[in-house]
Amino acid sequence: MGRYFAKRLLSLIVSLVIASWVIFFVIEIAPGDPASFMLGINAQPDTVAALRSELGLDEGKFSRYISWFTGMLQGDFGTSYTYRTPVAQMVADRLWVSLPLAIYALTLSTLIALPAGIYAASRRGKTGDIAVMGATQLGVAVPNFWFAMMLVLVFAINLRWFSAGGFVGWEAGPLAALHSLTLPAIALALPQAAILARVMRSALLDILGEDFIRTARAKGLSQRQALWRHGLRNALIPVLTIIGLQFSFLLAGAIIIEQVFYLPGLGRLVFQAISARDLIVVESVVMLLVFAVILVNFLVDLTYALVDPRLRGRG
Amino acid sequence: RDTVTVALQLEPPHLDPTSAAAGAIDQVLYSNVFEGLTRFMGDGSVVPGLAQSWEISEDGLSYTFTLQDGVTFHDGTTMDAEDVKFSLDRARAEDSTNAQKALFADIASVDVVDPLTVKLTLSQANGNLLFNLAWGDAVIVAPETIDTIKTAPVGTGAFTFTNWVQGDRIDLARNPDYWGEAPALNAATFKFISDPTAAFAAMMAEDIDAFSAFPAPENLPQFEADPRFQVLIGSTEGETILSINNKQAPFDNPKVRAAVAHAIDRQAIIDGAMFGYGTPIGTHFAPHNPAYVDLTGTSAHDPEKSRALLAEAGLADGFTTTLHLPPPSYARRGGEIIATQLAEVGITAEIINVEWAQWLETVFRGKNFGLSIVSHTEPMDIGIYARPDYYFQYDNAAFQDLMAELTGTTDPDARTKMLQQAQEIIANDYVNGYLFQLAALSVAKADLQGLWANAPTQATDLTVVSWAK
Amino acid sequence: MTLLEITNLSLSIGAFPILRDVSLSVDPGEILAITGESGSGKSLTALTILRLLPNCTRLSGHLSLEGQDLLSLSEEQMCDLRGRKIGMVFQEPMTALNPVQSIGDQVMETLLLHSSATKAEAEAEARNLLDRVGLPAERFPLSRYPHELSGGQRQRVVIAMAIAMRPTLLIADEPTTALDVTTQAQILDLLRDLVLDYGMGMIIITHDLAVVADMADRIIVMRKGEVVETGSTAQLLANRRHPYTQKLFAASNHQADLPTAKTTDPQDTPLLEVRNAVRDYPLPRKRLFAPAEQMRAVDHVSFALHRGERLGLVGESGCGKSTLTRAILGLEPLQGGEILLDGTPLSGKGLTAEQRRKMQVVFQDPFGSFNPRHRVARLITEPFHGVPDAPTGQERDDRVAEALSAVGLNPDDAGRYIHQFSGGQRQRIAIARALITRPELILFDEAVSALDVSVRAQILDLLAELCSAYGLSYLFISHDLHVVRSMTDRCLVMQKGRIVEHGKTEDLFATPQHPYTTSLIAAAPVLPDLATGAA
Amino acid sequence: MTRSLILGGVLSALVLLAALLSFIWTPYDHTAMNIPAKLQAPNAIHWLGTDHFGRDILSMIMVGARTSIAVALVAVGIGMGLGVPLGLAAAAKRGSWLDEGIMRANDLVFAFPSLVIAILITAILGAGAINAIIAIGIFNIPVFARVTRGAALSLWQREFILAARVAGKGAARISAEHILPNVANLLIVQGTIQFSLGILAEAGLSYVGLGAQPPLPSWGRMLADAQTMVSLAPHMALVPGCAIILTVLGLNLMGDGLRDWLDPKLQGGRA
Ligand SMILES: Nc1ncnc2c1ncn2[C@@H]1O[C@H](COP(=O)(O)OP(=O)(O)OP(=O)(O)O)[C@@H](O)[C@H]1O
Ligand SMILES: Nc1ncnc2c1ncn2[C@@H]1O[C@H](COP(=O)(O)OP(=O)(O)OP(=O)(O)O)[C@@H](O)[C@H]1O
Ligand SMILES: [Mg+2]
Ligand SMILES: [Mg+2]
Repeated sequence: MGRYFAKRLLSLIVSLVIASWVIFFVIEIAPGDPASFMLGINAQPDTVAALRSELGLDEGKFSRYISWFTGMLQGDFGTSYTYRTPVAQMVADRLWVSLPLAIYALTLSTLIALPAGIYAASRRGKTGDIAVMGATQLGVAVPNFWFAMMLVLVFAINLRWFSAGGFVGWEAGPLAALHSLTLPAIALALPQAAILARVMRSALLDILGEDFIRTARAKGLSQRQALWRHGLRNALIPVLTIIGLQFSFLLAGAIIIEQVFYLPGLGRLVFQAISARDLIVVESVVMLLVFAVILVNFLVDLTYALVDPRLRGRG
Repeated sequence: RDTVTVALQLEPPHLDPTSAAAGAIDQVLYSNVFEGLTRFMGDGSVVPGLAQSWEISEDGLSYTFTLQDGVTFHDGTTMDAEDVKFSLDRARAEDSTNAQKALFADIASVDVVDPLTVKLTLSQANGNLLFNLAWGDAVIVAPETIDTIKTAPVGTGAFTFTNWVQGDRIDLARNPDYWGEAPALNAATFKFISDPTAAFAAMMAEDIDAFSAFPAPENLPQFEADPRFQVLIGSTEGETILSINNKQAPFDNPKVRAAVAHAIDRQAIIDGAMFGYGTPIGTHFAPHNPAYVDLTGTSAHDPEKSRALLAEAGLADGFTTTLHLPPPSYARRGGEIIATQLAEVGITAEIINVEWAQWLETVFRGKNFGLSIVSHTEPMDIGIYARPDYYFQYDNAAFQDLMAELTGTTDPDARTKMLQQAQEIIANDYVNGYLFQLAALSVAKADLQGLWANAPTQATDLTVVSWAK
Repeated sequence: MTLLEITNLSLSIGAFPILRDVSLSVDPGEILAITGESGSGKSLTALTILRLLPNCTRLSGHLSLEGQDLLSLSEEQMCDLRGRKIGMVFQEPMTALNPVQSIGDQVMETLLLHSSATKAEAEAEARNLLDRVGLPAERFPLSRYPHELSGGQRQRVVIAMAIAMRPTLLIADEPTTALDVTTQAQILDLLRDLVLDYGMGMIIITHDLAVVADMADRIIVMRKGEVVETGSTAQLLANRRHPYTQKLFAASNHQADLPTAKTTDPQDTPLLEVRNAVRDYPLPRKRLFAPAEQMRAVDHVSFALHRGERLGLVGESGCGKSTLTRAILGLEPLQGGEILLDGTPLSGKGLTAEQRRKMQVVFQDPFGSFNPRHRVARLITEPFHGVPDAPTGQERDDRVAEALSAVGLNPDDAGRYIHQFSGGQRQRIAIARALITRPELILFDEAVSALDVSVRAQILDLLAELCSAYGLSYLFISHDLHVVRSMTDRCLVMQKGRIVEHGKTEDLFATPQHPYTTSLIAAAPVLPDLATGAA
Repeated sequence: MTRSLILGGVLSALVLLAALLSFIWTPYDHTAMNIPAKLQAPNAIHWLGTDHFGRDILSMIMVGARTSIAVALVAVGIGMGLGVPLGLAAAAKRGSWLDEGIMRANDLVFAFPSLVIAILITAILGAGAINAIIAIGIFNIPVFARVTRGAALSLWQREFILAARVAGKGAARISAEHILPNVANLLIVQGTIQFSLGILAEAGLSYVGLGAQPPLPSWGRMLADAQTMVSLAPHMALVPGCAIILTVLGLNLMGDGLRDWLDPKLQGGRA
């Protein structure tokens, strides 16, 4: 276990360093300049130059990389060019929206998908299975932004059960906050749930074909008991993998949904920062997202070991 | 009710109107939080602001402003001549990052006469000075709080800044110590909704009370038909033009530019891109300005003529060029229409959609483009045609002389004449394709009063906004 | 009263009839063996008793346990019966246990399911059971997981689960096929003892007639879903009335008619010589920067194989036989020693084309050793790859036809795909592939282990024929002592990577010197000499 | 043939047919604007209505199918073209630094938020169909590399590979001759799935304005154009939305069906 952990940790660190290189130098070659963006089309060249030096943009790329990277190691992500506030604080603010949204969506999708997948697996080939699988095929095929548009049309504009978007903030109380995240969470969750349900079902079916299920049945367990006691936990590994992937996706990939619901989340921050060429924000946030993904994968790997004793013994 | 939630499409990057291209910042703060010596009114006129009155010397080289008495900044400190001097000197300093530094180019010095009197000495007469000082980039800021202005702005306006949830909203509250007439609203929230669909949905769901500069004109008929809402249609200072790279072949040939101009059907663009909102223009000048001349006839839609002109220019088989389109929908939609219209006369315009940063880099700074569509929203900006290095690279000595003369002229009639002459020169030179004046389109709850219909500058003046009983 | 009574049981899956009029009975304390070739319906008979059949089956006949009609019971009643009245042990111990549950939990589950025992009681009982099947507490705490046990140990856990409720009937479906001979002997002993102790009835399903003869009170022989013969062990062994039974026994006891070996001059250069071969596998590091430890799979092995000689290599699973084969084939580097083929050492970079032509191999798995996407002609000409004077065109076709004929297949089979052949035919094709370059030496790595007895007998005969026709030399690797004995002149015994004994096959089997060899021979079940009873 | 294979095949074939037909015939010129006739609901003249420029939506959908298919196909091609050899190489050199390197690089690519990277790519290279292809293609590489490696690893354990090695064949040759044909089925299945994901991704990118540029019609951009007009002209959103859904649905059903059909293990397992 210790060795497994250490090895994973090492590869995690190497990945992060390489990622920081890729991110920094890829982003730096994007044409466009934050200073001229901020000053608009009537600005005079000397004004732009003055702003560039004020922002520290006239330093060399390499020295900026070094100061960015070393800063990050100390938890300092730099100061946004356009917003002039510390990136760390901006990210923290946005995380208060993105993280709950991701968790909310993931919870929804898990709550929908696992029972649906288990139900379909237990009724393999019967009407219930076909219906659930048909629904998931549709769920996978629907683009989530389109789905979001339809949700807004129906539930916000016509029925007015939810507001069309925006985030009331946690200071308005957790219920109100969750209420304002509900439509986006649903828009995000349903396509994910469709995928997860399919994975759940096929993982379970794979397991149900295993010899040890037959052993369990020979002990006197009913089909259902065998599924719950012996099938589920074994089917959990592929399901956990997908949940991990989906969580990382939800954290960063909600850009379009954040746009549709004008939520002040991380995705939109990156989007805005890219168009404003607020490079340091882009770099730091992308780095953070990569870190989050790698970390989530790392944690998922560790949970594997919890689920599967075969992985505990390694090393 | 005494609070209002107004939505805007763009969120300000920071809150210092004097050190960035200020559009989005002014939308929130102009006249609400920050004020200048003079200010714009909703109809575009310039009236006294923090300066109660002024005197202009005979030669037009010195302006003496008398400041309002008893004005305090939101932090409690008084606003006096020192602050004015500080603000203007800061804006015009060598290392200033004021986006409109040119506004102050003619100011030679700013002197404090007494706490309530400040004197501006000009290096050359400038008939635009009072107008220039009304811009958001010329507002008076407090020296004590200048270091935190970007996140916690302190001004003299009727509202104080209270909170900014980045990516979401900015909250303002009534300034109890306001020197002028107290506003009707107790508090106001600006919400930022960049997505046009979201804008429509938010308005329809009544999440917001008003949307200033509504981004989707196609939805306005629905609001108009809905008794819950009112639609405010006014004019802006935004001349939307098909800018042409005058130095790039074949556009260096006036005939080709004329051909482009004649290929364009303005009404189709206004109908197709703006759903009918917008006034056709034939030159780079706002139609609501008294000095405006309607020159649309000079470049009337005439594909036959266009083809003939191309043939004369030796391009009977047409040619290929690029059409760089920045993000706003007037550009993206207008561009698609223009590309089809140009195709009809044999010009192939390859559409390249760009972000603003890219646009600034390639089109504006790099001048690496054939055609582009952009709305020039700065008020009274015909002067850009006198800058040969400006991105469309129009270089006409006669026009440049005319502009120099205009700057030194203060007589209104003479100025009008010159402005009209200037409009004609550029229209006849077909410097750019002149499309339409961008309409100011706002949507509000039916019982919300006092919002500006026009947008002489980008501002959402809440000082006179109130709810009907 | 009989414990289990099956009369006229017929079963079909979909449109295919699987079992036809099967009748059998088991008495308490009796061991009934069901035998027959692969696919004869042995397992499905067992699953029918448990009513754990796949979907879409149609069942008719009568099936009763202790007088109770099993076919009329509801699924719930069956669940109650399974595990309590009927225990079952399956063939594959590696997969029969839930990998994510501790063995204790899995044994306890049967107890908790069928009795009102508390958790503590169940735990104590599970402990007892594991002790009983030979998994003592000090080495096998209840908290162990299946992956921490060997195959034989896992099979013991499965048995503990099956006998937890002292069922009246225990069904064991090929309980030892996947195990080593020595382990097999232990497990069979255990089962026999349990039946004695608890007075259970037991059905043991196996295709190994030696096991049958050794264990059973009564025997049932099945073929194609039908019972062809039944009787008490002694009687059936003696009479063997049904021709199929006779064939089966003959095949099991088959002695291939191996031509006597040419006497070889030990002074000649051996065809194959292995000198002090060592093969280490790096073990995963224990700590991040600890030096990698080595697992020595082949430990200073030396032997020589002369032209015309047939050498055997026996040893338990995992002792390094396949590793040695791969090293001889140049597929794996050696960490020490050298291997010479016809006097020339193998280089580290694999064999030369000439060396490959001289030496060919036949692997164990008749299903896995062919690319399913190629036709037979392409499959068996693969060894020509890189051979400089490889025949082409018509000559190549002729060689293919010749090789196929040599192994008893039709030359037309060259155009077919591998899935169109049975296991035995596939193994013939594998031999054809080995023969096509007219090699001087063939390595057989468990080449007949996966085959049914009768098919195996045919293949062994084929090898014997080929020996007389081509004067083959080969290295015959197997864990099946009986086969090695009948197919080789000389024999090596391997244990944990070392050669512990070698000698003339007959001598070695008659008077084993090394204790390991002795235990191997002792553990191997043997068919009693049937010659006397042959009708 | 399973039901889903037939249904999926029919749906996919319809889309393909529409795309092919658009090369020789569309009801109208898909670029022809007729602004007075804008936002017409489906009617006898314009079967699927017109858009905000008065263009015929049916024609745009047909030509848009071309764009979607081309973008997704080339992106999958990139993913396969690079991912499969990488996966084969990693499996052939299992446990080596090459394997380790390829797999870590894969993980790294997976770790990057794909949409953000797509946006960055277009920020660097400019928006357009080609760059959308690159953005989608890049993220297809690790998918194929991983699938190929996984399947190839288990094949390398098979005895027929051992037999080929005994015949003296090198890793490259074995990979090409024995491994690749045996993973082909899996790759075809994965290919259909990635293809459908590619269509979704293209739609998403075009929706945010980063995909195909006008005048090339694209379903995603049609949706983007429609977004402010949903309540005004719902058909503008419904038609491309349904086109996307049906295409993706068709491809997924086909992928599922193919998997069942090609995988002998599951054959007959269907009730
Ligand atoms: N689930 C199933 N569906 C269809 N046919 C099956 C199924 N299981 C077994 N069969 C068929 O039933 C026949 C008998 O199978 P069974 O497993 O009982 O054979 P067996 O005697 O146990 O063979 P072996 O010694 O190989 O285990 C075989 O022909 C087999 O192909
Ligand atoms: N690639 C490998 N890496 C590490 N260890 C290995 C590898 N291949 C085999 N071993 C180990 O080497 C030992 C000998 O394996 P080998 O396959 O030669 O046994 P065998 O005698 O052929 O057994 P069987 O009868 O089961 O085929 C075993 O302990 C096995 O676990
Ligand atoms: Mg069986
Ligand atoms: Mg072996």
